Amino acid sequence: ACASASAEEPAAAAAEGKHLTIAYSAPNAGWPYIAAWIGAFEAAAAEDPDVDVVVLSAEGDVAQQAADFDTLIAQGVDVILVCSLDGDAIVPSLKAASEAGIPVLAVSNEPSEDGQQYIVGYSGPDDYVQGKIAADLMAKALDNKGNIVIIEGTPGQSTTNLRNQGFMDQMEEKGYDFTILAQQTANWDPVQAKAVMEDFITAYGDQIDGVFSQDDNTAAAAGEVVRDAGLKMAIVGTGGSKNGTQAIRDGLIYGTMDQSPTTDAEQALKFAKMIANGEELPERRNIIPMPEITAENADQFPGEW
Amino acid sequence: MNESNIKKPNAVASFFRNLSGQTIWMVFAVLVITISLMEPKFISSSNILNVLRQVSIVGLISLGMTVVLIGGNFDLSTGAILTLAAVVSVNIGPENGPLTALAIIIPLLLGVFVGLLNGLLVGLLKANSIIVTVGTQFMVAGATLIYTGGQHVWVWSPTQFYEAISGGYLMGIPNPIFIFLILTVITQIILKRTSFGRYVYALGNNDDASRLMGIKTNLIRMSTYVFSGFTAAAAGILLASRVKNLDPTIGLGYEFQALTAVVLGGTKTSGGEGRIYNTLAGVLTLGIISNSMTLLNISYNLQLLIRGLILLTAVAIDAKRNQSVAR
Amino acid sequence: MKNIIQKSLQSGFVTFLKNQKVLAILIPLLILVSTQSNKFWSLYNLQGLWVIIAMDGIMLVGMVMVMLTAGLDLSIGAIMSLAGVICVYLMNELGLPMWAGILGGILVGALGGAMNGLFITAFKINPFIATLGTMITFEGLAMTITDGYPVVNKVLIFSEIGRGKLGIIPIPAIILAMIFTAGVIFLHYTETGRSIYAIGGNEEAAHASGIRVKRVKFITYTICGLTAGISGVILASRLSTGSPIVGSDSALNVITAAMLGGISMSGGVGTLEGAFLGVLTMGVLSNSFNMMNIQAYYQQVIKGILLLVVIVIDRVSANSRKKALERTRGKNQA
Amino acid sequence: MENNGKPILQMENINKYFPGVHALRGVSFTVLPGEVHALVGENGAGKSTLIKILAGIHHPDSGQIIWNDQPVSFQTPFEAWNSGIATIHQELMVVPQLSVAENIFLGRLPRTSANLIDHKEMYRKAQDILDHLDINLDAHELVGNLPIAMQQMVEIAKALSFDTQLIVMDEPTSALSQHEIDILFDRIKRIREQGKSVIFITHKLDEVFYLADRVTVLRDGSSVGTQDIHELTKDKLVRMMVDRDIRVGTLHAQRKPGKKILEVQNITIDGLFYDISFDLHEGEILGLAGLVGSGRSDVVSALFGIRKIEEGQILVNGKRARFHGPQDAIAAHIGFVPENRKEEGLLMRMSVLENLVMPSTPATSRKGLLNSAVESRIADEFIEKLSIQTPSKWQFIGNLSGGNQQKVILARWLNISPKILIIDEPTRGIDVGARSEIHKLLRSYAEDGVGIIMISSEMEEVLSISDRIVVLRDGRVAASLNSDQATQETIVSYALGVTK
Ligand SMILES: Nc1ncnc2c1ncn2[C@@H]1O[C@H](COP(=O)(O)OP(=O)(O)OP(=O)(O)O)[C@@H](O)[C@H]1O
Ligand SMILES: Nc1ncnc2c1ncn2[C@@H]1O[C@H](COP(=O)(O)OP(=O)(O)OP(=O)(O)O)[C@@H](O)[C@H]1O
Ligand SMILES: [Mg+2]
Ligand SMILES: [Mg+2]
Repeated sequence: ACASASAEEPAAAAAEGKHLTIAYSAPNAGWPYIAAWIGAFEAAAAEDPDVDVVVLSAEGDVAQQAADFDTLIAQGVDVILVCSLDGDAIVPSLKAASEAGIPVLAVSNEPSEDGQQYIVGYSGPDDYVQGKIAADLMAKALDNKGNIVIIEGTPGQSTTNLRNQGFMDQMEEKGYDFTILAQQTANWDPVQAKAVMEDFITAYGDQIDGVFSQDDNTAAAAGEVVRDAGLKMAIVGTGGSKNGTQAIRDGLIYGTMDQSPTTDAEQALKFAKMIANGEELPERRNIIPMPEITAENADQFPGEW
Repeated sequence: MNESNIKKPNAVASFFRNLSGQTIWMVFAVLVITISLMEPKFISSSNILNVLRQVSIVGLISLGMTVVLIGGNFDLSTGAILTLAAVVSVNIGPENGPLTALAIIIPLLLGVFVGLLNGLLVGLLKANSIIVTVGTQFMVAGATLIYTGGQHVWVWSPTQFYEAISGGYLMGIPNPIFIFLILTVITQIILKRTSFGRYVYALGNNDDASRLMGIKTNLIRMSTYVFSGFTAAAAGILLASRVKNLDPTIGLGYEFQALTAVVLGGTKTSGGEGRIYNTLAGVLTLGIISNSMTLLNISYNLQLLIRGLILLTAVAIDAKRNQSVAR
Repeated sequence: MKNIIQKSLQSGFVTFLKNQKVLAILIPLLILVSTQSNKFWSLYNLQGLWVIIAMDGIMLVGMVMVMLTAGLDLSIGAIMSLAGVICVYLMNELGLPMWAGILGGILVGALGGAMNGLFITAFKINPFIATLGTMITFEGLAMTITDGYPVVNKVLIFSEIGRGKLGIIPIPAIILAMIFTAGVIFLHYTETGRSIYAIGGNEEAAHASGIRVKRVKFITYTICGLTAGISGVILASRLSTGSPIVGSDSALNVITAAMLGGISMSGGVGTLEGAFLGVLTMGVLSNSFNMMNIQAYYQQVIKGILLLVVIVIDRVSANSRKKALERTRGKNQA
Repeated sequence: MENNGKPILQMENINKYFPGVHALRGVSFTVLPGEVHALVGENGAGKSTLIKILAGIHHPDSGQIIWNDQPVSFQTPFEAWNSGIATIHQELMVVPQLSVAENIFLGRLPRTSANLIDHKEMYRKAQDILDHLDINLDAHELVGNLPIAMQQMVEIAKALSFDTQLIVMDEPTSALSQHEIDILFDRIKRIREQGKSVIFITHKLDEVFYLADRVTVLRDGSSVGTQDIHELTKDKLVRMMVDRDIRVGTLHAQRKPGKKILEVQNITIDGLFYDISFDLHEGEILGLAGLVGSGRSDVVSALFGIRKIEEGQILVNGKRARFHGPQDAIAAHIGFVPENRKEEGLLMRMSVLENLVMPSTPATSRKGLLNSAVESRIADEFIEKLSIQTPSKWQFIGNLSGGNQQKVILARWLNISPKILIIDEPTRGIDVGARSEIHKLLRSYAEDGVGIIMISSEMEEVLSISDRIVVLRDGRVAASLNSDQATQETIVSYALGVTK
């Protein structure tokens, strides 16, 4: 009885155009991108007196994110924005929300196919596309062929899996002649990235032409190792963070692609309000623009996180 | 094997005999030989230096962890201390001389302070050290996040000195290795050659008996935590200097790596027993495992399996060899 | 059977509550959250809360037994993910019936636990390091089986285990109640259960008194793995996914909860009932933080402080109890 | 004694090696039905090792055990108990966290028909056993809350509650007071009457002559021989044990006690002891007598700064002493040998040397650095002087026999050049040879001017070496006697509070 009562509330609230409570289920508020995202989100929401926001962080724990969802459903918020830790594991939670009548907009990280039926749509960057863009950048830098090593994020995470897949698929589709010499994890940790890069250099030396590092921090870290070893490699990162764009300007890495948490968060908030007011989203998948960044245009991208 | 771990006088000769009696050094030697056969690049001098540099951060934490463990306690807050120290160090912005000094001194003081807090709580309350240090870990990690707002911190143009902490060389050897090895030797001297070190062992053996012999057990216990806080903070500075751009959760989990190395080195979790040189071997063993896996490009999944099995084998051998010793 | 439990609960209930220092957090917390959030007591929230508590609570049963022998199991998180992966894998990739998948997952958990027990008893490896080793190994196994990708469940009814309800009670909570009851009976009313306390209290004495220490320890680790397996299957059902990377914090969470609830790391001290209050408190804590919309960073700091507060309360009262116990002489003359 | 000739137990040619120690060298011995068989020998002779083999804790490296005509080899204590051999070990083997009843029935708790433990039955039966033994204890009490003596009685109750043919007791009386010892001996005699056998290990020769039918003597891991008690005298037995002459007798002061070094004035800790006063002079041995639990240990713990006194004062050398902890007492040259060696004395996994020099570390070290040359010399000197038997000064102290451990602890305090030495139960569990050495040692240090306070539960010990005796009862001074006034009867009557 309780569940249905709370489910009816938001509809009523929306109809009167009154106060909205928009919730964000974050994977881990300690991750810089997410932290920046939350900052931008809260700032944007603060400008609108009719919007309250609730932010819950799952602290990197899949089970906690499911619990967070239950909490949000119990609170009877109007819209849930979710950046899922795991695109598969989130599906039951999406289902529960949809059964409770709370609309969910996936942001920053997309749920798997099974989950699509329970969400209103998606807004944010696209990890898979980022992998593709990275392959394109690499191809540009290496003239379509060369030996490559990959420094992955945490194994098993969908971000890692998608960026890998995007890179490989693009390589195939565009017929880039890359040879993957080795692929190892750095768990998103620049310290580990340095160790991995050092070991790659020990193992392959100047055979390596390019490095695909799955985020900017590890890319920059790898860049420093390459520089210190007196070698030259084309390093491609992901994310367009302050550190990444600076590394491009410093000549440490070749390129990355922008992923702005502000754009991401503001678009998410805008869509959330639209959803609450019963409006249609422009597209089902609303990918934010992710322009390539290289030395040529790095000055236009100071980085936000 | 059943003699005490005190260093006997006239040690140089017995040093190597001593080492050969330590399981972890044997495991280490076997691994080194096996890996060298599989991948000759492994024993190149540059790779050796790489490994040493890579382990120096975890190695530093392990030193403090060993001392705390010998005293009969745990310190699970070191990962959080390391993170706090690294973040604060970078955030101070060591871009000129005085700032560089601050970026080194303040994090160390913070580490010492958290260590003091740990020591006070564990000692005065006689509370279980695991739960206490998990408590301080939460507090320190949370405080670090609040301090940074969850954002990256970085320093674009640190002074040469700051860069050199982890990037420089002394006589062709990277500085972090020097820092780590010197602190290892100092820790060894503290543990084996000073009365403080002896009291730490006594404490871990039998708290009550130690007190009855006039040892100020609370003070000693607190000092072990201060030392651990110090080494964790030192590791944080090393890390900060190595990447200069960090996210505020970067070091969480390092405490488990260090703990693994320490226990792999034969230090008893029940206290009273342990040797710093074996911790060194534990640190190196973990270091060469991940180094060689990368060199051989073994997939991460398989790495985990192999690492787990090596760990289990090593401790199983150690346990078997120790079995004749009375409880 | 019911009778026994009822009586033992009644007789010691008041003393039991008096001994639970963690209530000093739980009760104020409940009052606070009741005044701050009208949703906390909503059925929906309570249901969600109990599901979370159930998964840690089930593992707690095994962990408490291990901890009572002065042991420790760091591998339960890895066992959880391995069991979940295997369970979903059996059903979806091999097309086995649901019961086989569930049984498979639980068995894998028990097997993992047995492996821990073997290393700890036969090879005499310190439990801390042994389970650290198996933890890494199990993680590697789960990753190898799935190649790092989650295995998705397609068997619809399977989700009911984790998400279904019997009346208004979530099924995981019912499973918890059954396992918890079994655990309490086991610890109080069986020879092996009492032996667990004896071993933790004085292993040498237990051995010399003819208790088969190795056997009992082996059993506790196997049970611990089993409970982790059950939790893993429930989580897999709840997420409809066998993910190789869940549960990384489980061991520390459950151990912390057990200690909050009065289980001593050095063995022999504490009860399952008390430990359960620890899990309850941890669950209510994060739930009510969320209900009160406290920022994640501050949540961590508050959690840390509260942990320390419990320790302080516990020590202060333990000290006064010890003094009272000690100073009995001369009182009858005076 | 009816000797039907057919032994129930034969241990033949047992050999046992520990690292660096050949603990048993081909020991053989037999136990007949219905006999009390005493096993005696110096510390480290191998008595405990032998019975641990019988109990399934250790495994012999060679040799055979024949139990009831069957060759057996107990792999675990479980098998030994199940075969009908109950053992009380030298170290307390109780589980402090469990109740008295659970300790008594550990490993064989009474069950209901549903195969669950029957708690009610267990407590009822346990209470029965305790009452029957005249042990004034509540079966529900946690063993950890009991004084050591009571814990030992729980162990005895446990062994006696078994329906076994053989009960093995390794120094069961070392922690007991006379009342409990009487109960125990009465039991043992009854067991013998039932045709069951007892192996009894003790260092107190009176007990041997009071109880035993036959005696087997071990020396250095070998069996010296087995004799009928009637064929033995004390002197003869001692000579078998130590192979040298030992003077057992009183050791009183040769010189007049010097000036007062310690004045205890009306000290009180509420609930522990009240209004305690006495003096200690240079060169004097002051015996503190009393029943177990009379508060002797608590009084000396206050003298050593472990507990804070609430009223009264302590003067050392005429000056008021305020000890905030043992370190202050040690700084005032007071040494303290605690009664529970294992819990409060030993650093088990540290070497003999480290255990020995620990409290003098501040004195021998310079600027915090250890001086290993000096320490080595000290260790060698004391190992020699107190004839501590150890393979080397680097041996873990945990591997030494109890007597040798006690000597190391004594040496630890002798090395701080004490002015006052407090010894709580100096010879608990220590053999005649070592005991007389320790007594001589105490006396010779007293002759050098050290004031010694000694607590002992053995009347003989108190009487034989004390110059003065303070008797405590229920935390109060009941009497202060000169050694020439004191007899066993006077002390006991003061301790019990029976007026004559
Ligand atoms: N677990 C052990 N490891 C190594 N040596 C041991 C062990 N147990 C006993 N020993 C050694 O074996 C010898 C015999 O010891 P045991 O304890 O049997 O003597 P004991 O006759 O019982 O002496 P006490 O009267 O002091 O109890 C001693 O030298 C002792 O140091
Ligand atoms: N009759 C009693 N009632 C309550 N507590 C007791 C009693 N006897 C002993 N205790 C407890 O046991 C401890 C041992 O007492 P204490 O050691 O002071 O006595 P003691 O005369 O030295 O006896 P022992 O010979 O056992 O050393 C005390 O601290 C006290 O708490
Ligand atoms: Mg003995
Ligand atoms: Mg006493």
